[in-house]
Amino acid sequence: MTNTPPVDLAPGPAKPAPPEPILSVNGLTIEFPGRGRGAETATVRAVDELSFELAPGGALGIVGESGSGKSATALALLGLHRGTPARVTGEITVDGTAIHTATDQEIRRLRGSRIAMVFQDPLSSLDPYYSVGDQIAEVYRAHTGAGRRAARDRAIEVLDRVGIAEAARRVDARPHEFSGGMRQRALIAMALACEPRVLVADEPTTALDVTVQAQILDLLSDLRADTGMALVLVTHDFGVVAAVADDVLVMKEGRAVEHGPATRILSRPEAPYTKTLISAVPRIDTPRPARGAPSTDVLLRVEQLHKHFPAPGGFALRRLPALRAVDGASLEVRRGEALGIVGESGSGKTTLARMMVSLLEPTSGRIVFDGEDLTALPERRLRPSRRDRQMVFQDPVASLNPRRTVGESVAEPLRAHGERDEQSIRRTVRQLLEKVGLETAHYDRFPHEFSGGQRQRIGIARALVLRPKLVVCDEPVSALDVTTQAQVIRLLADLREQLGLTLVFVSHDLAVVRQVSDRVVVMRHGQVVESADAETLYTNPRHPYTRTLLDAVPVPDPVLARERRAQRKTRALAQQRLEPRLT
Amino acid sequence: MRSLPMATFLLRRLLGAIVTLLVLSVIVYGLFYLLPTDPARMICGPRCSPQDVAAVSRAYGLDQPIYVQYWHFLAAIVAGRDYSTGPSTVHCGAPCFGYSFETGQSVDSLLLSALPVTASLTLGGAVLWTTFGVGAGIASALRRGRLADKTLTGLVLASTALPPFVLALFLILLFCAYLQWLPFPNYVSIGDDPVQWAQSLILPWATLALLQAANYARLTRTSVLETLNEDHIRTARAYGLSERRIVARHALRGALTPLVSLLAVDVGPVLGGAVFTESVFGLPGLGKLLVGSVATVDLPVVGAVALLAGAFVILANVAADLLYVAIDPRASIR
Amino acid sequence: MSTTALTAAAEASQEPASAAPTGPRALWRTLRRDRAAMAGLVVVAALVLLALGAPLWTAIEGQNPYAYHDNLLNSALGGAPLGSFGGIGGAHWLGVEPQTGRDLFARIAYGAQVSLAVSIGATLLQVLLGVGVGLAAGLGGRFADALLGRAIDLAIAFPYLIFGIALLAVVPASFPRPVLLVVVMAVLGWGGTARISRAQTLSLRTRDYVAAARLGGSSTARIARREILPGLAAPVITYAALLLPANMVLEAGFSFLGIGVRPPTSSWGQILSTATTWYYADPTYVIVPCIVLFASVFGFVLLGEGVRKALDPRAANGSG
Amino acid sequence: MRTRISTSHPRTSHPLRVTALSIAAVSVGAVLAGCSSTSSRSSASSAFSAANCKGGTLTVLEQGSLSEFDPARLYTSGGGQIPALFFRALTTRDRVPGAAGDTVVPDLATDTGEPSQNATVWTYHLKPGLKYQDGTAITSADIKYAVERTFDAQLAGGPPYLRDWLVGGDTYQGPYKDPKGLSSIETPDADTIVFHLRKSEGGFPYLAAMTQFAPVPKAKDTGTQYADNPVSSGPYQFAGYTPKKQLELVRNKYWSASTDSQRLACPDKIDIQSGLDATVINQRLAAGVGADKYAITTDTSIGPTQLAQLTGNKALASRVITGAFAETVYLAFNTKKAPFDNQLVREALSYAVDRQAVVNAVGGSSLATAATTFLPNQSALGYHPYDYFPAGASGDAAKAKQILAQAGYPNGISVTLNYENTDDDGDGPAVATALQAAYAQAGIHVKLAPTGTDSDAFRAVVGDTANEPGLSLNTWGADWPSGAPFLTPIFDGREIVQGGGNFNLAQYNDAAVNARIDQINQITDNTAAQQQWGDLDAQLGKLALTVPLYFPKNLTLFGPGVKNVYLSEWRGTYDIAVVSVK
Repeated sequence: MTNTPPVDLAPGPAKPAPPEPILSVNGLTIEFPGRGRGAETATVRAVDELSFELAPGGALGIVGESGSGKSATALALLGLHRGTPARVTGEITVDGTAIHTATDQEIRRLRGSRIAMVFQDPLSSLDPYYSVGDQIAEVYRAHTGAGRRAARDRAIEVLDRVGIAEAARRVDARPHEFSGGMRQRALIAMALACEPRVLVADEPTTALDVTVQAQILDLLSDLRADTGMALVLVTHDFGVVAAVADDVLVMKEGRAVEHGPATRILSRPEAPYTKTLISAVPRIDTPRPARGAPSTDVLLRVEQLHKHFPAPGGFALRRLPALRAVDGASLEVRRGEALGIVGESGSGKTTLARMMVSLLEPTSGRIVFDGEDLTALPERRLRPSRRDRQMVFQDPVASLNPRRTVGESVAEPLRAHGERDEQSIRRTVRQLLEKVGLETAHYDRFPHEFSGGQRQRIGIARALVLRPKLVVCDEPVSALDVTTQAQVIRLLADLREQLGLTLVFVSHDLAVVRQVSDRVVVMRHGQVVESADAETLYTNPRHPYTRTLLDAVPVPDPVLARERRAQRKTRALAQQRLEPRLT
Repeated sequence: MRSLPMATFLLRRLLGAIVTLLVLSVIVYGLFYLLPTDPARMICGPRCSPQDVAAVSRAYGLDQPIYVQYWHFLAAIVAGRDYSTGPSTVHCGAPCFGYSFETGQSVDSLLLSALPVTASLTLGGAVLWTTFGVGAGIASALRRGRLADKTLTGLVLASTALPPFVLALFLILLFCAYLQWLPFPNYVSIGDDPVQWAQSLILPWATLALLQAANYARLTRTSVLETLNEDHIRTARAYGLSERRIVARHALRGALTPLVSLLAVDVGPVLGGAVFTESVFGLPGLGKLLVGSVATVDLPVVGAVALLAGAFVILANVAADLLYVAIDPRASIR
Repeated sequence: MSTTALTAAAEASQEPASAAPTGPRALWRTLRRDRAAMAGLVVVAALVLLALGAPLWTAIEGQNPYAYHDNLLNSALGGAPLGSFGGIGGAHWLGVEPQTGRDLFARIAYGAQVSLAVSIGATLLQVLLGVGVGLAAGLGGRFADALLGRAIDLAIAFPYLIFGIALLAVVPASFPRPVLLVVVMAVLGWGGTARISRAQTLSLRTRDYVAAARLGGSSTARIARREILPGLAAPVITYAALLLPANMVLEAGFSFLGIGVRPPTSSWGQILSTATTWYYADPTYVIVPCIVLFASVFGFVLLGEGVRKALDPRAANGSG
Repeated sequence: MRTRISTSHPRTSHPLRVTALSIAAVSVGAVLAGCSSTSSRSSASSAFSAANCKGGTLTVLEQGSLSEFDPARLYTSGGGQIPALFFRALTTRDRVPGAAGDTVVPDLATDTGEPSQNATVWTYHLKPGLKYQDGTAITSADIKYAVERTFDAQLAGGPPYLRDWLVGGDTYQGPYKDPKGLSSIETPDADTIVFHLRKSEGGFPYLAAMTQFAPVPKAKDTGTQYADNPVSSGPYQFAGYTPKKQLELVRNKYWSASTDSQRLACPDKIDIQSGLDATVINQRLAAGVGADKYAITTDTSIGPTQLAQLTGNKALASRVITGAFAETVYLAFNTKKAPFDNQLVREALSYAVDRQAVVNAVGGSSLATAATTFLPNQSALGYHPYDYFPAGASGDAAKAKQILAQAGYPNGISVTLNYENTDDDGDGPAVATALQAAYAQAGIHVKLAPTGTDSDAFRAVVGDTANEPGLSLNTWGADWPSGAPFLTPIFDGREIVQGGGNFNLAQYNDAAVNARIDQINQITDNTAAQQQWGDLDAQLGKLALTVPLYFPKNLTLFGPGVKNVYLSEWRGTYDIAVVSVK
């Protein structure tokens, strides 16, 4: 760390009298000392010689995949690496204060008042023990020395500003009493309390449903326009960047790959990495190349399916209303097709998927698979049909037993079905590993030695080892980076082609679903809202909910994004706020 | 996570507790029935003829089948029971645990006289062990990796390796015999003389504290470190709150919450009688009552203390759950 | 003590699924770097050597644990050993017991056999019972879980001393005492392991890899064996490592109350219960067994703590 | 920690282990330097004046003692220590130093009883002016009622003599079920009471000292609850009582020293704390700090571990009273069970016994005396020394082997020893283990069988004639200082009780011996009677029906502020009724 403050804060190409930047980063390098033993102790350079500037009122989107160093950068802007083992070098100046040389006292005064930050997970980012209002007031008082009353009034004021209805009443609610979107609004309100000049938002919408995401992004844009604060938005999602940012900085492995206006980068990326990245983004407005004529032969039919989770309790005198996770859903899966099931969180799509493979027993309704009515079959009778219906799970971490080699995990279904020939098992598994893009030598490795995408490939291999007729994929790519996502989607498509699989693809991501599916079913509150072939559904949705969903999807196109935002605003005015309050 | 209404939860836990206590009482009764010792002979004394023993057996209803005796025992708890004192009859109001075979005292009064002692021991001990344990844990966490932390960790582990009876005896020997800083422990009730009460309990408290504080220190340390790693602490830092405020207001609150539940869970068994501590210090509490009555096959007392001790453990667990729900806004009752 | 272990094990069960598998070799590698755990291991190893080689050591010393030596005692002084430091000398390495004149080293060495055998046996049985019940409760249906869950609650709520004293009194004298102690302690102490196993099973059974195994056609028994059991290892081993010293203390406690192993068999608890009153007349007789018991338990605690840290990913994250 | 002082409460301790009488002042010299009872007595009594001793609070530190205060259920010798403070019986022990302390003197009665019809009828007259704590007069009817209520099954626990001796005692069910009363007790007037016995009992005056003869006013009798707050006839009354924990006694203003020559009643208040650990009691007495300066104990002896503290501390050693009460710890043979039906086997065990190891196991020579006779070494019991099977200090293994071979066991023998599984009473695992080690050298392999965790559980097994084990470790004490209660239950064939509660463990029944016992019981000259008992013991000893092991001794500490402390021969320790704190 250098002791001399930077003399020239604006290197780079000469521009016509740029305003004094509110934020400037010069040669930022962040290293984490390696933890662990012997050879593994090498330091990890998370950010490498990063430099950028942000004009007052500007909006910069920092985009990158996981491990690109984008979050470490965001934290460094507030000096949050202080007191941790991380080594930070380079210069950061925020509103005239040099973060790298300031005393702890100065930094503390800066944080929250001139530069504020909003985090990814709004629930864990708020102290569960204190009311939202208290937490906002606390920050306000810490920086202004205001009295209790004044601070509380300020809290109500900012909560109202971020669109919390009845802010005066809600001010005393604790974070868990808020829905996800409201929590993020509250966090933004906290950021607003002292009217900062810069707001850093680290993946502020990643944990939110698509409709809520749209609202939060709109809010950020509005606030920026109203207060003139600058915005640093860290995200993995080009759609989000397009919605909010003026400038884009693309990061890879700690370095800036490309930096420029959003409109230019999103439409005409120059760096090869940016190109790959953007091309990997599934576009909701891009139709999937048409395939052969759809089959009409029904492989799986679901009729009036219900799944109610009982309110827990043995001796309860009065039964609580059950949670109706799936509430009368009917659909059919045709042989050889790829059916997409879309819905927001809580729509019942995962429950439905699990019932399709008999991991859950329906409360009522019928499931007919390949002509056989599976309803209420005992486990023993069910087992033969199980091998025909397999599943790929969402979380590539949780779906593999960490204590068994991946080969064993893939081989387990064979063994469970009585295969005893060790040679043949190994051969089958190895072939399969190769088929999903892994190496045969991976057989004896443990899951933690693999990346997320690789683990998902292992999961797919395991689902295929019994040569099933139907594979239900439950959010198979939502935990993956965008490039990996594209690879896995391609793999699924290829395998389907090769093996003649029938695929059910469950996802919250309408764009992904469009890339994969022949037909799409939209779910909401446990019911099927709309069901149509993909083309029709995306171009001409009939149900208003489908339309809302489609409108909310961020598109990596700033112009389109602006249009959409205007549309949403009008509709919102008409509809009032439609954010559902989760319990 | 959906939550149950409090009343339903309580009712359910209560029913569960009653079932558990019933099973527990059946086991205690059954076991003592299997004992080779005949309570009637113990009541009658060593020089009794078989006829005398039979008469005593009849007088105390010990000649009835075990299930009848058990039923009377249960019924008395719920509805009270009439007892013949010889010249007249007394009613023992519910919850009536009967009369001690050994002293002829009403078991209820024995429990009532033992309970304050055990309660004094437990509550004082709990205050002490919590204070020390939590204090040490916090200090250790905030000075992580330094000498103070390592010393504390070592001491904490060492104290878990001490059997309570050895620890208690050493404390007596050290403070009463060698140093003579304290008089030999002799329990005085708080109503009689609060100063002597406290004085008589210092060493028992210290014993419990030394045995338990270790656990709390370790958990506090872990919990504080963990909470300091939580996102909302990062938020507090990102909003410029002072480090002291962050630790005092945000980290400790979250870190200490689970300990409240743990405290409730730990207090339960001690309330049921810290057998070794009470024995060594001669505290006339439930634990001592229990050991004494087991030795003399004083079934009414054994049954009552066992039930009470079991009830404390169960209630403590319920209390722990309730506290957890009350304190942690994120929790819901399952 | 039991809550210590319970909570410690609960910590260990919070293992992120991505953690590296913790085989015995990995565990050993981690332990070897833990100086405290290694110190504990040395103590434990010494203890095991002392116990296993008791006949050999006492033969070298030329003593046995049962022979009385009236001539080494001062009868007028209550039977205190003649000579300083409790009669320590070449013939009696640690002196002799007051009132009997039996060789203290031999008593301690043979006592180690009882202490170790009982505490290890009890721990193994507790773990076996606990894991069995916990698995059954966690994987069985609602009814089985409710029933077994209640049984676990009962086991934990049971005032163990009543039960222990009564049970030890009921069983006929001909039943081998150490075996009885093991059984009684196991019957009293399986609740903790069961609770941990059940909780861990309930948590593991919701993991996707268990669902995948079910889809792959594995039966419940196979799932229990292949998918759940390995996942129970870390918390259960952690718990057992702390349960063992607790059992050692409990065994001493039972002997202290006079319901442990029977004379003339030697046991540390028995030695301690008489020794504690000899603090003035024969301090050696108090100090030696206290140090031995304390060191042994402390050794196990250190080792257990090391195991816990090695298996607890959060401890590895710098909080240890 | 062993303790070894007689307690005067029932059931929880040995009722039989009660103090007996010895005619010699201190039969065994004090072992410890500066610790003789004579010196302690003189130093303590030097400043004492009976006329000016009133005042202050006496603290009593007890392990047990506070579990029972119903006069019917108490099992005491001579009225006990604490109970004697508020229960006066017809007679009581003489509270004087020396041999006279073993004699019985009148208490409520004017004399120790007038025998008639060959000692089968005993008549007592009450002193005038006797009152309860509420001021009402004590009548002979109250004593009759008190004796009658001991027959109620719910008040069981007292000694068996009333049942065995009184005419109709074997069938009477007590006044609650049978209000007509027991006709063998007559109260011709309010001051006179007459007892009709089934046979001659010269020892009746000793029995009349027990609390069963303390008056109970019928109007105040609350049956099983009477023990919570009994009506006092003695110098103190209850002020606060928590069983097994605490008893506070204050003066009974209606008690008059003019009717009571035995109790000095010096302290104004007596604070009794129970449930204490023996070590703690002794440490507190030794330290004598605060209220403990005026503290005593009635049930705790110095243990072996504390003896070292006395050496070299004369001041402390002067605060110790050394005594013994009539008690024997012995091995009992069941002669109905092989191989103990063979006298040679019994003799072999007598020869092989290592009494030195046994004595050491219970605390060494300061706390126990090796015994070769069954009757304790007190002349009040007609002690007649003998040693028919000399074992020396540590046993004669060679002789034992030889006798065993004669008996047909040339390769040794295996036997099982039953004993009480606690060392509290000095007849538990420590002694059993010591015996086992010594017997092994004589080829006698002893298998240890702990039986019951306390004396009652042990007795339940051993006292059942049908299932009585062959060899058991027992303790026997006298209910009063006489050979009669000491020898009769053990060796009188008519005392063999079937179905539980038997003490004649040899199950020995010899008509000649039985007749001899009856004959001695008719002797009213106590000295002559005791001589006869001693001779009987010496005669029985030849049969090796028991192996006497040791006689316990007491070393009792008292606080530095306590005065008039001297040995009461009857109890083997000092007497609570005469000590002063002023």
